[in-house]
Formats: sequence, C-alpha cells, structure tokens
Amino acid sequence: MALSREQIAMRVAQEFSDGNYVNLGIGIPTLAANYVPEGISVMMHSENGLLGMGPYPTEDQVDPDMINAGKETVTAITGASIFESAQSFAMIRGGHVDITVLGAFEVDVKGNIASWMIPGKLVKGMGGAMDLVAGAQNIIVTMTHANKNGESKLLKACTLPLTGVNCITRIITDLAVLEVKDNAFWLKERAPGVSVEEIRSKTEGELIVEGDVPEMQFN
Amino acid sequence: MALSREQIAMRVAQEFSDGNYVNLGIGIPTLAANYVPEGISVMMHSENGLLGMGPYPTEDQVDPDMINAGKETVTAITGASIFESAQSFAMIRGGHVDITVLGAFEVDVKGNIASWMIPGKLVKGMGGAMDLVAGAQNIIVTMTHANKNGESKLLKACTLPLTGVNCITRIITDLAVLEVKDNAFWLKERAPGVSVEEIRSKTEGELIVEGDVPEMQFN
Amino acid sequence: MAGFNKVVSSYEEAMQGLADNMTILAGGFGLCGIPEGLIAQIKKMGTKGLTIVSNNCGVDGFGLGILLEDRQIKKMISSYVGENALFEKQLIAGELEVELTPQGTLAERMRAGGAGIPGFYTATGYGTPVAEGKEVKEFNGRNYILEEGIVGDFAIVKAWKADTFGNCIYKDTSMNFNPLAATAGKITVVEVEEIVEPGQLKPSEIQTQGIYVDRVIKGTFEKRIERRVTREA
Amino acid sequence: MAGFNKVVSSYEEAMQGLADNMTILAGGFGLCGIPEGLIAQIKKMGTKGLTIVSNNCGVDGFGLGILLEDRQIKKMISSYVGENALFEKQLIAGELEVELTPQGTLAERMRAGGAGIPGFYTATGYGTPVAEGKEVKEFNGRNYILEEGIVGDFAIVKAWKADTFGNCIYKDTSMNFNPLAATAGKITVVEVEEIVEPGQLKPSEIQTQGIYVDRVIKGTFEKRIERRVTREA
Repeated sequence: MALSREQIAMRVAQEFSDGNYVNLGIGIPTLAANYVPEGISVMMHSENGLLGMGPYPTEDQVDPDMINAGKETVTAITGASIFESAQSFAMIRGGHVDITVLGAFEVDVKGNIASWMIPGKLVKGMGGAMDLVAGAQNIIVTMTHANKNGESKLLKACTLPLTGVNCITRIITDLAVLEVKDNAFWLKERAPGVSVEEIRSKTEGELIVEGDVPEMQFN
Repeated sequence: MALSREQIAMRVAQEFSDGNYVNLGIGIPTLAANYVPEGISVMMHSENGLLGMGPYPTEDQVDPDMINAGKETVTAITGASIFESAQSFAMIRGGHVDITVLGAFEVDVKGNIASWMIPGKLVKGMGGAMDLVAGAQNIIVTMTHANKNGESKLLKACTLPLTGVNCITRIITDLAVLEVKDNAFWLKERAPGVSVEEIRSKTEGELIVEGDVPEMQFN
Repeated sequence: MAGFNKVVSSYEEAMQGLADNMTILAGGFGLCGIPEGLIAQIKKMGTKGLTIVSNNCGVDGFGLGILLEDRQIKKMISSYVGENALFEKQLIAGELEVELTPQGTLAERMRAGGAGIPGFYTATGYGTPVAEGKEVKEFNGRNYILEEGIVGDFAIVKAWKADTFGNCIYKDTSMNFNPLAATAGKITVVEVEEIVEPGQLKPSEIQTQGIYVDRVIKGTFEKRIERRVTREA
Repeated sequence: MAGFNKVVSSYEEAMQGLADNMTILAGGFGLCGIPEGLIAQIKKMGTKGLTIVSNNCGVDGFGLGILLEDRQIKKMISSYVGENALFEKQLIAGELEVELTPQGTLAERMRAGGAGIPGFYTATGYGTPVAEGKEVKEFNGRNYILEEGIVGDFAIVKAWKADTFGNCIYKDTSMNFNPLAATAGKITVVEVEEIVEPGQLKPSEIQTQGIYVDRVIKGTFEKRIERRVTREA
C-alpha cells in the first residue's frame, strides 16, 4: 500500500547518518525531523540563518526574532549558530550541507527537477530551492509517485520550468525508493505490499529493476 | 626648501575631513596620523582587519593578537571594530574607505601608479596596495618628487610594473601638491620657498601651472 | 564637531534624500528583522516608482506590503513574494514588476555590491528560467551563470543595538539580510531597538561596522509574527 | 555515537590524511593568528611538494618558515613574502614557486572557494602584471579581471575558543584570514587556545560555524611578535 506522509518521512529519516548537517524543505521533508533513528545525531540547517534548529517553541518561548525558513516560530538547540543570509547560502552553495530533502512537481531521468513554477498559475518565487539543489552534496526528493490524476511525476523529461539540472540522485515516493543515474530510474525498494508492476505503471521514465527488489523496512 | 618627511605628513593630514575613514600606508603616510588637524576626527582603517586603530601600546598593553597591517603591535580606540580579511577588503574594494594615502616609486599623467615591484630586485609582493588603489574613493600618493639621482618620479608614463591604472588623483611630494587630470599634473601648491621652475625641472610629465601657485600653509 | 556620530532624531532626517525612482535595499526575512519605522516613513513620504530589493514584500497591511497601498513600488527584486493579496492583484494587473532571484543569489548579490564585486559565477539557476539572458561559463567541467552585484541608493536596515558610530549587532535570526543590505546602500540607514555608547559593543562581536552606516535611528517595533507555531510545554 | 564532537587529542590525528603534493590553506597574518602546532606537525610529517595558500610565509625558524627548512613547500600563493632569508634563497634558486595575489583578492578567493563561487570579478590588479592571462570584463564602463575561488585539501586554522561542535570565535586581529580558510578546506582543522562545551558560545557571536570544521585540537601557543612597537606609558 502507498505510504502515508508520515511513513515517507520515516523512510527519509533512514537516509541520515550520524553527524549529518541536514536541510529539510517545507512539507513532508520537515516531518522527517521527527523520525531520526536512535543513535544518530543530525543537525538541522534553516536557510534564513540558523544551524542547529530545534523544535517549535512552547507558548512562553515564542520570540519573533527566532524563526525558521518557513517563517514559523522556532527554537535553537544548545550549540546552535546564527548567521546572515550570505553565510547561510555559502554553506549551501559551497557543499557543506550533507543532505537536502525537498519536494517536487516532477523529476526526470537526467536528475532534473521542477518544483517551483506552474505556468499559468501565479509564481511566488523559488526562495532558496535553486540554491539548495545546486549546492547540497546529496539531494533527496520526496513526493507522491503520481499526481491526483494518476499521471507519473517521474518523467522522461520534465515539462515544467526547472529548479535545477542533473542534480537529483535519490527519490523517495509513497511507492518506492529510486536512484537516478545513466538516464534511468533504478528501483531500490518498494513500499510494503506495492508491486514492481504498479511502480512500473506509474513511472514514465525508464525504470530499471535488478533482481528481487526488497520492501522498505520500518521498525 | 623641500619638505621633511614630517612636513609632508603634516600636509597630508590637511586633506582629512571630519568623519573620514582613512587607510594609511607604511612610511610617511603613517606619520600623518600624528598631525590630524584640531576639530577634525578621523578613523584609521588597518587592512588586516581593524577599523579604529589607536596608538602603539605601552609596554604593558602589548598583545600579540593586536597588530596592524605593518605587523606592528597596536591598540584599538573606543568604538573600534575588528573583522576578517574578506570583510576588511570589502570595505576597501567597495569604496567605503574615504581616503587612502600611500607611497609610490612612480606616478604618471594618466594617474597610473607603480609602487610594488622593481624588476631585477626581489619581489616581495603587493600586499593590499593593489586593492587599495582599485577601491578607495580618494587616493593620495606621497613621495619625494625626484629620486636620489634627481630624476623625476612624476612621469609621462610609468616605467615600472603598475600597481593600478587611472586611479591617482592627488600627489603630495616634498616640493608640491599636484592634481592629476586630463593627462597632466596640475600644480596646486608649492612647498615654502620652492619655485615653480624647480618643480617644473623635476616633473617629467606635463605640468600645468595656472596663475600664482600658493605656498603650502602650515600652522 | 560631528565626527562619527551617526544618530539622527527623526524619521524625516533618517530618510532625507529619498526620491522617486530610487532603488532601496531592505533587510528582513518575511516579517522578521524588518525596519518597520523606516518603511512607515517611506509610506508617509509618498515616494513613487521605487525598486525594492528585499527577500519578500511583507503582508497585507504590514512590512513592505504597506508601500503597495499607494502604488509606491514599481519593481521588486525578491526570492519569494505574493504572501499578500494586494501584491498579487497589482502583479496580475501589470502595475508591478517582479524580478525573481534565488535567495542565496540575492544575498550574494547584495554582498557583492557592497564589496565592489560587479559580478560572480554561481551554479544556482543554471538551466532554469533564472539563467535566461545570462552569461554561462564553465569551471572544472561544470556550468555556472554570471550574476551581478546590486547597489542601492538607500539601504534600510533593522539591527538590535547600534553604538553612535553606527556599529551594529543583530538579535538571533532577525539578522538575515540586514548586514548585507547595510554594506550596499549609497546611504545606509539603520533602525535599532537600542543605541549605546561606543565601547559597549565588543570590537570582534560587531556584525555591521560603522563604516557602512550613515544614519542610526532608535525605533519602536511591533514585531508581528507571520506564522506562530508552538508545541505543548 | 560520535555525533558532532570534532575534538581530537593528538596532532597526528589532527593532520591525518595529509599527503605529498596537497594544497593547504593557512590562516594568519604575519605571525599573528597562526596554527603553530599544526604547522609543526606538518614539519614532523615531512610531507613534500605542498602548495600553501597563506598571506605570508612566516619568518626564519617560525611559522610557515619552518616548512622551508626541509623544502616541503613547492609553491606559495601569497600577497607578501620574503620576510625570511631561506625563502629568498629558495626562490632565487628556483626551488620555490610563488604566485603573488593581492591581499584582498586572496581573502576573497578563499571565501569564494568555501562558498561555491568558482569565479568573481574585481578591479584589483587590472592593468598590472596580476592581470596577465586573466579574462577582462567591463561592467558599467570600468574594467575588471576574473579571479577564481580556491579550495584546499586541508585548511589549518587558529581560533581562540571552539566548542566541541567546532563553532569558533577569534581574538582581536588574530582573526584575519582564519575564518576564510576555515570555509574552504576539504578537511578543516582548527587549533584553539580553549575548548568549551556547546552552548558556551552565543549562537550569534560564533564566527566560524561548526559545519565548516572537521577537527578541533587544543594547542599551546608561543605567539611570537613580529614587530614589537611601543610608546611611553
């Protein structure tokens, strides 16, 4: 069965290694912070200028000068640092953030991503997404495998204006974990109970399946 | 009579306006700090990362972590700021330093300056000089008008490798104050007792003399 | 002798010289760390045709959003806009122009402008609509686009404390774009919560050096919160 | 669980992985703010063919100068060198290569390297020997040259205090190139006077963020003064 948002976030959190600096986009990626595996310590980077983002504040901790990149009130962990925006994006652009997780409208077999603009709809802007996909060492896209009409979001070629080119290497959807290389999607894991056939039917770009594809493991 | 080093420094200091941020090179320029006119407040920028450089320390104030761009022990005034080298040169390159005073081997009528390299002699480097002449709003060169052999240092065209091009607008020598514009040196002031003829004889580049040229005034 | 005392006592004095069609760099991220009083003064002055360089454009009725009410803004250079209805309306009506710039590129463009760097290369935006019309150059086998430094006629900045020399420090994440905007204004005006005497800020802890600052004014701040999210205690 | 604890207990561990022909970025200006113990460890290791990016090259018998004694340095990228006799001798003998870079350009090249900016334009050096072989581009009627970002295999940095996460602060003008070098090392090693617990450095006052730092070691420092100049009390 297709994963819930929480389950996708859980699977994303399994990608984290001890000591990783991680930037999580808005939505499902943010939820991954709740599922960091035991024994693993990661530090959250928020691109408005906070390394070591903590949980939301309690009512009496709320401080208008302490917000995250989603403009939500937030706290800092012990040992956090705070800095200006050029420094924050130096960390991103310079490849110092280990893992970036973000959502997308479309990804294609070249590792291109479209996530910020749907022509005809009002364009609000890319915020830091283009910097993140250009800079991070390891970029994970999370999204549903298909849109509401059942159409694949894993394409031969993105149709929407791009956020970045040749930058996505790993995709975690409600159906599967996939790698992107050599102009194809390589199926690595299936959601529990989801068949290779279902995944294939919802993947427009070339899908490569090698041997038995294991199911994702959740503890 | 030709000015002494101290007198050149005194005349340089008359160029300062209240509220100026000033960077002084090694040698005569540094001496200018001792002659800031009364009623005028300037702040000294030292390119190793100190804005608000103070006097040399007393013996018990000496701190190896407090030095100036000449690598000398130094102090900071009340209200000083200390910063890293990229920030320091952002101030210089970005045109935030109001006045830079530095020495030179040669200056020419195009405002070119040569101050860092004599071919055949060991080249130690340009340090911050190229950044200073490229960035400051107002650059004053101080030097003797001629070299030890009596040869002019105010040339039609510099013969030594350049430090910067089209950047020098004002020169204060032991004989004169001159402006550089329209491919000529414009004589503005004479050292007390020095004739226009002497200055002309020691100026290789075109010298323009308009009307009576006043003597420098020292209080 | 005025010396290095940058303190002004009225908002009129703080924004003196602002004229139609000027470019203003503004600090702030969302509603966090915005120079509320300086924005209000611009509204009061009624200056028109402004180009505003700021990560966002406030919300309806607060922050830079209030400058939309009398159509004072001609163009926004931002990474994310449209958090307010009036903005969308003017944009759709063609009354407002927007140049969308990735957030990191925007920050770097302000820094470059202040640091005398007219252009730099970044991989951000290569192959996307952001790259249109921009020079592409390859370094070590990867493609980068040329982005240009930005300088403003004015920079409006919100700091926590400043001394009378204009040295500033910022509080927590209200820092954001403020120190960058401060470096890149021909006239830089800083609105602060507290003015202190020189020497009260430690030299190494100063985050905007007075050399960048022309005027300092003490303000009062509402500090509206855009998205209040809390957890159980 | 190692987590974010960057502290190492020996110089061997601090410089582990250093190999012949690597590039090292070093903080320091003259003898001020130099990582004395890390330099000594490089001498001890006897690594050869090094390219060192540092504003200066120490003096005879101290600072980076000691790496000349066994001819460990192949090339210096610096703004000002030759404060020591051995340096001059090796340079004249053709045993040592020097790439002279203006001081501000050197600082900016380190910053750019760390910030993922492969190149930037500066007016510094245009029309001089520094511009030879470099691309020239005109912006707003003025000519600028293209300079490239620098990244090192190692960065060796001297800070005042670091917490165990690698967050650092610097003391007075010993800051200089240190925070810039810190951002641009594939492996960044920081030698400090004092190691403190996370939380003891205020988040906004941290000058090098732990994300840039791989290893932290507590050192002891001679802090030799290059030019002691004093005045009467």
